[in-house]
Amino acid sequence: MAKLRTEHVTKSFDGRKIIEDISLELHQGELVSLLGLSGGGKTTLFNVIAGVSAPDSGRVLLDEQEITGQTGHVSYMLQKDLLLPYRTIEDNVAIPLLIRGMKKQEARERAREQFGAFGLEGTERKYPSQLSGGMRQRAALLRTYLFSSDVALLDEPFSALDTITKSAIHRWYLDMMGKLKMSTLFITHDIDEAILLSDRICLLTGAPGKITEEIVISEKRPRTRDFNLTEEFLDYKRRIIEALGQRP
Amino acid sequence: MAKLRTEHVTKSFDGRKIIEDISLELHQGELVSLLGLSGGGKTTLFNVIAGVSAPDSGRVLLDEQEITGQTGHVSYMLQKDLLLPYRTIEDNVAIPLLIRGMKKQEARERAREQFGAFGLEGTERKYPSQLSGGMRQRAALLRTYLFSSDVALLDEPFSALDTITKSAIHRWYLDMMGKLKMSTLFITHDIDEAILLSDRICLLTGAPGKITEEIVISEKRPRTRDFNLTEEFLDYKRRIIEALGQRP
Amino acid sequence: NTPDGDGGKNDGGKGTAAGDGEKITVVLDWTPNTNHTGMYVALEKGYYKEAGLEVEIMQPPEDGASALVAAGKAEFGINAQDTIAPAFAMEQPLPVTAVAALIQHNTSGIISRKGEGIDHPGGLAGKTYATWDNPVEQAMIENVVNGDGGDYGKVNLIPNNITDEAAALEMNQTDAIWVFYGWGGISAKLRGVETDFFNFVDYNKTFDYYTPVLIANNDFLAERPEAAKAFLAATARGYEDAVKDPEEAAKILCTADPSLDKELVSESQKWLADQYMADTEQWGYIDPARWNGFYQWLWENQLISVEIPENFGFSNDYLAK
Amino acid sequence: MKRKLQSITSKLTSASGILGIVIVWQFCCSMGWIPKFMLPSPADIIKALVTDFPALMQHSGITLLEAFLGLSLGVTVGVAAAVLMDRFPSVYKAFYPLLILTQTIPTVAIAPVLVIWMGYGIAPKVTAIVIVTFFPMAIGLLDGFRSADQDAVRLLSSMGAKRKQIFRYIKFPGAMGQFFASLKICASYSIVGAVIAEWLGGNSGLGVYMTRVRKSYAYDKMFAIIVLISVISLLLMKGVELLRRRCMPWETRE
Amino acid sequence: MKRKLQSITSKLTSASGILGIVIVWQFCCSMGWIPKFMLPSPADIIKALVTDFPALMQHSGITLLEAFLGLSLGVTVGVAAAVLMDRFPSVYKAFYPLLILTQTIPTVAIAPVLVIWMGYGIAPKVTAIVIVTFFPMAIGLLDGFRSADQDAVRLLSSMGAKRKQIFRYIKFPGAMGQFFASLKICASYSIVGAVIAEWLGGNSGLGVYMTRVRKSYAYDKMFAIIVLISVISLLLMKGVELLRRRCMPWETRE
Ligand SMILES: Nc1ncnc2c1ncn2[C@@H]1O[C@H](COP(=O)(O)OP(=O)(O)OP(=O)(O)O)[C@@H](O)[C@H]1O
Ligand SMILES: Nc1ncnc2c1ncn2[C@@H]1O[C@H](COP(=O)(O)OP(=O)(O)OP(=O)(O)O)[C@@H](O)[C@H]1O
Ligand SMILES: O=C([O-])O
Ligand SMILES: [Mg+2]
Ligand SMILES: [Mg+2]
Repeated sequence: MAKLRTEHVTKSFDGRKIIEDISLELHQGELVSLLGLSGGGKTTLFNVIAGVSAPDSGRVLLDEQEITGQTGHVSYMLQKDLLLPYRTIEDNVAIPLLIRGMKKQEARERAREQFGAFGLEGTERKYPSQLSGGMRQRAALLRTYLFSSDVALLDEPFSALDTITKSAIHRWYLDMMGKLKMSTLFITHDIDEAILLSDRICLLTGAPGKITEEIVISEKRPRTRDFNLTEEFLDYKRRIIEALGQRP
Repeated sequence: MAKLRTEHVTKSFDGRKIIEDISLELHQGELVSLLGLSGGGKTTLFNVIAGVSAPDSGRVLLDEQEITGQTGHVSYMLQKDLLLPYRTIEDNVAIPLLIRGMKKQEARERAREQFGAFGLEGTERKYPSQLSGGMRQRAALLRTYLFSSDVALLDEPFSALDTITKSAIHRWYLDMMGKLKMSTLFITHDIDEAILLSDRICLLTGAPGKITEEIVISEKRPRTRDFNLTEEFLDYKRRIIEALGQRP
Repeated sequence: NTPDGDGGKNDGGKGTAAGDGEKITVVLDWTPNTNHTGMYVALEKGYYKEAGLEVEIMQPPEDGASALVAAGKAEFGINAQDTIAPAFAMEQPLPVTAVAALIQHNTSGIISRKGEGIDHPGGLAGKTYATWDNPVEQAMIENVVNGDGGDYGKVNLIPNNITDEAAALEMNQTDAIWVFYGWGGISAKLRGVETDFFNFVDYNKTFDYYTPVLIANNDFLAERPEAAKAFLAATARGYEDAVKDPEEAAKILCTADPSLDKELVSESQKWLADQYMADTEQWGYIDPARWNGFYQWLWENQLISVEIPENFGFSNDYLAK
Repeated sequence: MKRKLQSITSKLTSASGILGIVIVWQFCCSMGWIPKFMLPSPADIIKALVTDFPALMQHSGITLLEAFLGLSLGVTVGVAAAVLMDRFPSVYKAFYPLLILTQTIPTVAIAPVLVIWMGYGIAPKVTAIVIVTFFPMAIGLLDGFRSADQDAVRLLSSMGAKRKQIFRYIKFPGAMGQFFASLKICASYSIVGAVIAEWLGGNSGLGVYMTRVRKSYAYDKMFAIIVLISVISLLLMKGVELLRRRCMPWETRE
Repeated sequence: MKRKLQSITSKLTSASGILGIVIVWQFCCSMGWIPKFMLPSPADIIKALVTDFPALMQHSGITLLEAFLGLSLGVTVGVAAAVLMDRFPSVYKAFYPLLILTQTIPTVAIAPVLVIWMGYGIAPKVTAIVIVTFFPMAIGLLDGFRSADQDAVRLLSSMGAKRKQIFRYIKFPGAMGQFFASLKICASYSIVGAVIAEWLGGNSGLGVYMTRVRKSYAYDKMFAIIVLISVISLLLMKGVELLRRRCMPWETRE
């Protein structure tokens, strides 16, 4: 039984099909990456899954229950950070807790506990305009984490982070996923990152975009830095680059 | 003679020093990358160089003329795309031409000629909200390109691009730099990208941030994909990761 | 504690036990002035209270008191026979009745700069007159001008929004303007502006209509005739006192409204002392012949669209005998 | 077909608020609960509108002219004030208090003074309208200018944009929403302002006519004038809305 | 030291506009170019302010009370209207035209009708102020709500935020700038509105007193009242500004 499933999802803008017939499965505890060219329709698909945009046709199912067009079921970190300029960082990241009805003080405290893990110590009382790009991205990730649904959609969550910060956050994220038995679907342009983190990688290519290939990464986790240098890793990478480079 | 030079630049926010004593040189035709941890002060330094933010102390010189606090001398692509929501993409990217006094029609035409090279065909009349994240980033780059000063500051210009699009743009950019004898200072978190593109890589580390290491990449350009796999490349990479990972 | 125009509110201090007396509200036709003195005297000297009434005097909205009185928001109001005519000349007239004349004769007329030939109506021809754009007003001017051998067609009419007649004349804003002599005329004199003046009544007896008059709400009159009578009786006492002692009356008015020019009030009061009751013994009496005569004239000159029946719109029944 | 039905339903909803009130009002009047001098019935008002039509049209002309002149001038002055105050901090400092001051003075109070200064023609009326309209425009626009995205301003100035260009590319388009919101308010104030100004006196115009019918206790005619004023204002505001749609295409895109 | 000097210079600039006008005005009056009944001199006005102080204070009380009640109610009604119209599209459709309509009706024209309905006392005055203040508030706020960042709305709704929460976390704080801009306008309108409403009659209040002194040719006193009204409005608006700073700390940070 799939945790999350899309069935034949199609979506157009201004009469032009952006994605077509996307059927995808995400199992319990799995981390699946979505790779594809810029402008290929990855964000569009996420919007449909999160329920903030309605598909032209097709369905989205969570635990085999239809949730097409419904919001509030999955954690969603958008490509833009969308921190609210008039709230401090702690109040920004506490929003999902407040939405779930938690008291303001308690929500703030819960949020504050996590600032360390995200390398955001000291920014609790700052406003978003006072943070660096990577710090904002981490704040947005922390906000998504606090929503704590057991399915997460992450749209390029680590793109503004340096290698060091990124691998720290990777470790923390995989750890947390394991503990909380979460499933994650995520978009990245960093192929290394995708191979390092994913159970499976889906390639979204063509116009309109379709899932043209699915690559299972069998190496078990946690994958060390040395995995990067193995022939196996380079094979995956070559295969992906080739597939992405092919115009349909 | 350096094309661009900073001398002992220091900048604080709210009484906290963010960068300290940054002295940096960029020579004619050179591409220099700035690598550092997220929140380390890279964007802050760029703002000082571009003249949109005044340093606490230190100077910025272009062709040995002081330009500290002056704007309009260098092309600057900010980390946020900052496309104006009320202008179509063509009108957004044409802004630097309009600022230089070009007629509206001519500016539009000049801008349109470049849409192909940036993979933005068909988006001329769209509004920014109708573009994908990577497309917006490319539009912002195109806008920076059209400003066509011979010194460019690029703040994470390719972070939202997939590998394929990214290498196409890399090729195009190096080509153009050569033709126009441009010099570029750029910020990235992608170490591979930095090694592939740079003449030199400066590491900005510590708090407050200082230039703690400078690595010259001697391999001549254009560097093929195979360079990625050489022992030399991996050496550079290891060295950088190590330097970044060290807390001062 | 001094009584003043803002009395209602400050009355508490004067010991009018609230709920004691019957509440009566009077809406003026203008800011407090010497036409109203009798009511302020009655208020100050406690005549109303003696009559078991709790009276409050109100300044009116710009367009006057009649609608308010008709709507029952005030028991009494002040208006004039000419301006209220359209309210009577309707299929459903406003439910109000004139119950007392505050001044016996029409003391209004035309004031102008001295020596410009407007000391008689005919002199208006070729001159500028500031009009309220009121058909009755204009018909009266036409009547007296033409009757005096002038040509009304040659009077140059300009809109009137003048509050300071003397200044307007001095500044040549207009050559002539309508005033109540007892206020506007006296004011000009006191300020040393040399003027000519003529009275309408001197050129046409029909124009000796009643202005100003106290009007009352019809339902109030029907339901509480005793209160109406008590009010008019107390008011009459006030006016009688003002006739007898203008100096004291002037002082009472000035205390009621401290913004008034004391000298003007004093002079006006002295002049009006002879006018309040003039040739009648009974304060407030309305002569049916004069009342009907003026309305007849309006009807004949097509100044109203519905004829006002004889003896309609006024009553002497509530006056003290 | 379905779409057409929807659009009709939508229009009915729009009309329902006003229609509901009119029906209740007519009912109360017909039942004799409200005497005519308190509030004439909608039917009476419509009758007055029809019979009085020629007079109303004649008086509308001058009022519309005044409103148009006053609005144009008021908006121009308001925009100019906002632009200058945004451009020169010292102008802002010196004139902002003055701007606020003009608004704290009851227009109707100084209106008679205007007549004394300017006479009975169109000038004092236009001036009064300018006074009531320029303030919402200046304040609204200034607010719009000041809320410009500072990062975008920084970007453009990094390109060497002059103040004028930053104004043109960022501040002005960014404040357009505010501009039209203010223009809507000003349009409605201009008509109301013209009518009130005409109470100062004059020979024609809806305000003059209104005073006249009020003094003759013709309440049905008075309300007919009010209805006419409302209709004119509504049309003007509708016009502003259409203009806004045309000038801000990016707003309707999404 | 240098800072103090700067602050003094800055204050002088602020005052310069008004001061300049006052000086020119006084000069023209002293030279006898402007007769007193056209415009009393600043000195006369100040004298009147001083001598008339007790009366002014007494009349201010009731006017302030009316303004306060009217403003509170008007703002409440305006906010409620904006919130409801933003929340329920059908309410928007049914009431937006009505809202616009109320604004196209000259308040001063229906004010007398208000007195006829509600009698003397504070009710018709408060109602008139409510009518003039709720419109700028409702329109301004609605505009603020509607310009909320749709992407942020989408994000929060992806978290399952209810409309109420989207309102609370995005629309409301996002519209606060607009709210305070409107509140500033409303604050000034409430005082002016109270004075005009008092012309409907009554026996105390600055409007009643103003009518009285105007009709007794006391122009210096009349202008003293106007000055007092301006001062009160300015103080109110200053208060709104302070409140805005307190409520929107992120604005002053950068
Ligand atoms: N306007 C500001 N007010 C206060 N602090 C600021 C402001 N701008 C930046 N900072 C602080 O300065 C530090 C450096 O920020 P900067 O944006 O230069 O980092 P960066 O190196 O560009 O990071 P990233 O790689 O994440 O973009 C951060 O700690 C940030 O919080
Ligand atoms: N609101 C919209 N209106 C019109 N077109 C849109 C809209 N949103 C997205 N598009 C178009 O849909 C296509 C796919 O966009 P999408 O954002 O899904 O791409 P993406 O795969 O996420 O790209 P990136 O990697 O650059 O973020 C693009 O061509 C874009 O122009
Ligand atoms: O009766 C008057 O026309 O003043
Ligand atoms: Mg995307
Ligand atoms: Mg940065």
